[in-house]
Amino acid sequence: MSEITEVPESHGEHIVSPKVYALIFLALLVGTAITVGASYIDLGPWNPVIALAIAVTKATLVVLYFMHVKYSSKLMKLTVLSGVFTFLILVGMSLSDYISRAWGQW
Amino acid sequence: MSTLISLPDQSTARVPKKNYITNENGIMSWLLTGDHKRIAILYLISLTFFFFIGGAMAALIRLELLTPQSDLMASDTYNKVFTMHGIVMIFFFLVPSVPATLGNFLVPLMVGARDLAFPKINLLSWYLYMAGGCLALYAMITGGVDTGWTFTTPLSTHYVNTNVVTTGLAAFIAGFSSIFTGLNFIVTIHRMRAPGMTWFKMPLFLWANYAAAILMVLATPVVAIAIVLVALERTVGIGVFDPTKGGDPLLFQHLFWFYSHPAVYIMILPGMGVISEVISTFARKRVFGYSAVAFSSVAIAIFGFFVWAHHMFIMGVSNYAALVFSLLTMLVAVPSAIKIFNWTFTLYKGSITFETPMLYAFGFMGLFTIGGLTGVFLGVSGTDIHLTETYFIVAHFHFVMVGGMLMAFLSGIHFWWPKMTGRMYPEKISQLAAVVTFIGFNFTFFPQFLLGMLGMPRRYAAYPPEFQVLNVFSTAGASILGVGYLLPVLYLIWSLKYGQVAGDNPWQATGLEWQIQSPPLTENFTEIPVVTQDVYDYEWLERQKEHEVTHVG
Amino acid sequence: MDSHATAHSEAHEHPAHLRHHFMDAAQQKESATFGMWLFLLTEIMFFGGLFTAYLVYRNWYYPAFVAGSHTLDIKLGMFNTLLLITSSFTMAMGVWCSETRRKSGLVWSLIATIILGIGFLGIKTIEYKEKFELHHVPGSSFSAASFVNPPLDAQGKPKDTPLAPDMAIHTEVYFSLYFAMTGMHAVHMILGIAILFALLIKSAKGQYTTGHNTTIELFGLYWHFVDIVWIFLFPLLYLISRH
Amino acid sequence: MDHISPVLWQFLVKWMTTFAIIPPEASTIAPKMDALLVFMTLVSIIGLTIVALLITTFSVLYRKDRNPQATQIEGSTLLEATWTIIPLGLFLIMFVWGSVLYFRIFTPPANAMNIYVVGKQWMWKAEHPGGQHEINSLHVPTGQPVQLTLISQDVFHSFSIPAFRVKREAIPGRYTTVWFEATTTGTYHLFCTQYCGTAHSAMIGEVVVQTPEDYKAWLASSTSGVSLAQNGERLFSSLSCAACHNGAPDARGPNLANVYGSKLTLTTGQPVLVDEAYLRQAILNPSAHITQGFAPIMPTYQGQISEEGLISLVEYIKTLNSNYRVQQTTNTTELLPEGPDKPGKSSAAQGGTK
Ligand code: HEA
Ligand code: HEA
Ligand code: HEC
Ligand code: CUA
Ligand SMILES: [Cu+2]
Repeated sequence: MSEITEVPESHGEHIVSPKVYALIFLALLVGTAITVGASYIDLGPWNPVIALAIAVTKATLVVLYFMHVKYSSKLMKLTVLSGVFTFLILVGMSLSDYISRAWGQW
Repeated sequence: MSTLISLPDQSTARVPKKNYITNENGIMSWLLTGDHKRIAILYLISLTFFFFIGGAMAALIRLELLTPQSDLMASDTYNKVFTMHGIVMIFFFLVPSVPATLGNFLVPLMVGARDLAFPKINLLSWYLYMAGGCLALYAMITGGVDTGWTFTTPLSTHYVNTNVVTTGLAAFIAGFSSIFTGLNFIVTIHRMRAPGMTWFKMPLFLWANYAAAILMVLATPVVAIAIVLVALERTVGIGVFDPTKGGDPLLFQHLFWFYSHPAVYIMILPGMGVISEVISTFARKRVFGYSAVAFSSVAIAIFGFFVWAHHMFIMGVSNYAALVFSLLTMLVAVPSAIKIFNWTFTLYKGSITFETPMLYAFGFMGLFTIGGLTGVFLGVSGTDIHLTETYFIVAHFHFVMVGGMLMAFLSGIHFWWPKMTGRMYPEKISQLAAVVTFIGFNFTFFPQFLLGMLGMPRRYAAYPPEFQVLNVFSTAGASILGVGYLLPVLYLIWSLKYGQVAGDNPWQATGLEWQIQSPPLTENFTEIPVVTQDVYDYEWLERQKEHEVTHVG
Repeated sequence: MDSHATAHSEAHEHPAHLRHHFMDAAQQKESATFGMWLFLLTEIMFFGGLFTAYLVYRNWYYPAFVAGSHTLDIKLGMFNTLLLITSSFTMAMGVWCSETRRKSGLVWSLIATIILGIGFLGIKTIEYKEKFELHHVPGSSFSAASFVNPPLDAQGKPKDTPLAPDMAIHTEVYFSLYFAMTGMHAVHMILGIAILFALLIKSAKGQYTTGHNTTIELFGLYWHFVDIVWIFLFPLLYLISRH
Repeated sequence: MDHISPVLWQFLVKWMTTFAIIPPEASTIAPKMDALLVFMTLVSIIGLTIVALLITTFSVLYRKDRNPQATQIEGSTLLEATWTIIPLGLFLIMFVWGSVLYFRIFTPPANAMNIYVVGKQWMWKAEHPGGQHEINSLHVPTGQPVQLTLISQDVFHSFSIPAFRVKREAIPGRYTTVWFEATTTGTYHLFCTQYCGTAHSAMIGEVVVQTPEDYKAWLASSTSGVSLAQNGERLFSSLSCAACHNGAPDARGPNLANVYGSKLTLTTGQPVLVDEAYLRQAILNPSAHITQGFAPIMPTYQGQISEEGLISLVEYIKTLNSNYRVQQTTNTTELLPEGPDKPGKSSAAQGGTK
């Protein structure tokens, strides 16, 4: 049980070291550079895909390391995933209406 | 007829001196309380207030519809009245009804905790609710709003000049109140269960509230942003929903119903939780198919997210989208059917008594089944074309919301009243009220199905004369219904002072909350219980009683 | 009652920050983190509505979105991204400092975060101001003229491909979304900075470096979330068809 | 029956004599809709009866007086499966049946005659191809599929004819369609069923179903003398559309003859079918779909043509099946005394400089 004198580490909590933070920080900077760079190359329909892929990667890094989800319980991981899932439902199913509105017209 | 109620010897019984009500005195001790039970009471009082505001609006609606002409009020007044009726009833009564009163009161008791995880946020949620409610009333007094509770664009953004922004803000704030309640429930149920209280030992009331809480947390923000965009469109003139600027008014419908369909399950699920507890107690039996009922709550919550466009079948969504959403609507109806049948079979080989909560629960089962099945009429895209935007819808949602949820709410209030106050209400009168409500309800809303079939549109201040007869029935029924709702208020208040002392467990129910004193202590449990018995374990309860008797004797 | 030995006895001394209804500090902390995450889920869905709108209209009015996007200053946007990512890093360092009880480290991290955040808002203000001057703010003063007849560059050539008038008016949809999205994001930043000031004062007094650092951690989650939103907003709003 | 209040009695008599739970069936789709409704009602009544019977039986059999001791039962997988699968099956039948109906109602047949309906706060305006306008009423013949092309000038409205079992929302900025074939002559209700503001409940009218002969007579008697296409032709010249769409091989705009119903290829390589909605879009947002081989020079006419005007233009373009008519229009342009519309011209010039 908790005692005041106890250091919090002993709760089995993981402290992410500054080295990891710095590494992620660097990765984010690189990611930003790549997105900007990629946007200047004409890749046709792949441009937005790449931009989003990089953004998703960056966001995942932030969530996993800066926000400690990698070191958190299953419940926390599930929570994050369920948020992403509902978000995709909202976007995906709304768009399904827009995309299929023109169906049957050719 | 034999009853179940076992009250202590009234000549010696006392309501315990030390309890959460008497713990502290003074108005500030209530307004600044962190105690989930006191917050529940605050909610109960304010909800009742808003219910009667909404009810008064309903009375006006029904009076106006007594005659085909719009003679009691002009159509713009009528529009404001039903808009306010819808907004008050939905956002300020039904959405918070069971979760914020019974849920707040019972979730910690049932999981065996001393309070919800975040008492301050819980109190904040009540303040937000009150702020939203007062703002809505303010908007109503200073000119009202006439968009319908659905805020349909571009009507709400460009074509009315009533208090849309104020009312929207009110709904926005109330939404956050609901989010905080949901958040609190989820954390409490996940993290604060007493030792031994595994998921499958939880009462079904908790499962139902848990499922509803998921919806509150994940769906409410979407309507919040939709309302923000409407407000920006009205005030600043941005063009997201405005067709003249290239926006799509249907997009608002998508965002609005992404919340408001799950919201109907926010409204019904906690009520279903109540029904599970009540039926089990008065049948003295474990709920039939416990895990099926538990999982169907979660299934409703999850599938509830996939069906919102069934409110837009004729609004110009793509036919293919209509196909998919219609199919998914069929799927979401099934878990409700599972629940109904499981409750029915809980009665099988039970030992049934018919106290007031049970009567309301029976009312719920019948009326919700009708309401739910007519929901399927609307979910089938073909028949929806004929029935949509008519009184058939009005009847459908009053059957599920009033016949379903309101009945469940009253059932729950009667069931846990002795726990909340330590006193019993007069049983005979309350049974009468339950019956009156049931009869009045059917008189009010059943004719509306017929009106809808005949094509009478909703939100009409004036209607063709041939619809009058059924409307007169409906209005007559509403006055019976009004009496049915007034009665409980009267005798429940009466019982606070004159009711019989209830004792700890008047219904001999199994939940953790019944094993402590009523009304409970502020800290709920003097010692955090360790749960060893199964849920709805009536045999355990019997042994427990015997044990006590031998112990005392 | 069947309940015997409690998991937690009343006589036990509570740490000052442990609230009465939790059994122990671990439970309290876990609950708080979980609650914060649930709150962030609501935030995801809140922005979800805006992203849906964005995707719909971007598909409908792609040329208008391209033209609108080209009026944004990519350098400012990139710089702002840099500021925000850095602030996320400093915030993470702040959390680390409070975990390892480095008081001055925490204070300086928070100060850095505040400065970076304010810097971000400052640049945002410059960008907004330019939009006002160009009449690109949706509403009654909006004008799509500069998209039909784009300003000329030094050689007398139009800076950007001109849009047909009917497409040009749809840039208003782009700017509506631009302001709604970055505006909502900015509101979150402002709230965050306000909270940061409060945290700064308390941590200067020595709080959060005594082992009870939940508040800092939770705020960190919030701040990182705001950062993530921007990670998406930046490519979506600034980088449409830049080639 | 003297002791019953006379008013109440009157009501009851009135109700019993006119008692109906479904409106008259006056279209070919109505019996189909009703068949499904009856099926669903029957299933629902059976389902409800089963539930109610079970509850009552159990309540009687297992009330405490008769059965003082409950028997604890865990559940039954077999039963759970039964009441999952049977309702699901029934719901799926309803779904399939209903969806067939839905697609039928919202997919007009090719031979349908088209009537335009414009909704605005708070009236319905119907425009027949022959130029007959009516407000808050709609005349249709029996035995002829009628397609309604609906649009709203302001907010959502909903065009509902309960006797036909059809209903469709009129939405701002986009055409929606619905169709029916009336079978029984008579006068039926027409409602606006989407809440649209103050006088929503006054946005009602009647649908008059006539025999084809009567309908012809009505058409003849209420014509304004100018058909929609003729009116469109007038607009086509006054808005100087013919400046570009003159059908000449070197014209700046594409030839509009026979364009309706054809498949065009856009500059993006996408094929599109030209229907009413496409034509309307092409006039208001020309740059949204650029036809292959042409520059995006056509000016927008947004805000310059009313919905009725657009309908006329669309009808006119639909009737164009040879260049002859266009050339005529070009000629009439020169003959017209008042000359082309100012805004149309100036924006045309503006569009032309690029
Ligand atoms: C508590 C609120 C609540 C609940 C629980 C429901 C439940 C359901 N609702 Fe309802 N609904 C509303 C509140 C609610 N609704 C409101 C407020 C509106 C109107 C909003 C507005 O426009 O203002 C509305 C509108 C509405 C529409 C839109 C109509 C339209 O605008 O055109 C639709 C369409 O699909 C629908 C469908 C359903 C379905 C399929 C269910 C299902 O979940 C029901 C499932 C239940 C059952 C099916 C019953 C149990 C089944 C049995 C016992 C089986 C019987 C046995 C056999 C068949 C064998 N509802
Ligand atoms: C929880 C939700 C809820 C509840 C409980 C109710 C309760 C009732 N509702 Fe309501 N209703 C809605 C939610 C609800 N409604 C919604 C969402 C709409 C749609 C709004 C819209 O279209 O935008 C609607 C619309 C609606 C309409 C359709 C209006 C229209 O489309 O034109 C009608 C018509 O009959 C109606 C009637 C009633 C009646 C008779 C009751 C009765 O159950 C009420 C009984 C209660 C009382 C009668 C109160 C008793 C109190 C007294 C007697 C004291 C009175 C005090 C004074 C007069 C000072 N409601
Ligand atoms: C300045 C010349 C110009 C004027 C004036 C003009 N158009 Fe066009 N129109 C075009 C061009 C060029 C196209 C093909 C490119 C496109 O689709 O935008 C076109 C396309 C169309 C189309 C789509 C058919 C197709 O083949 O793509 C329709 C319909 C149309 N115009 C109708 C009209 C009407 C009606 C008017 C007057 C109200 C009008 N136009 C005035 C130049 C013009
Ligand atoms: Cu138009 Cu209602
Ligand atoms: Cu729904």
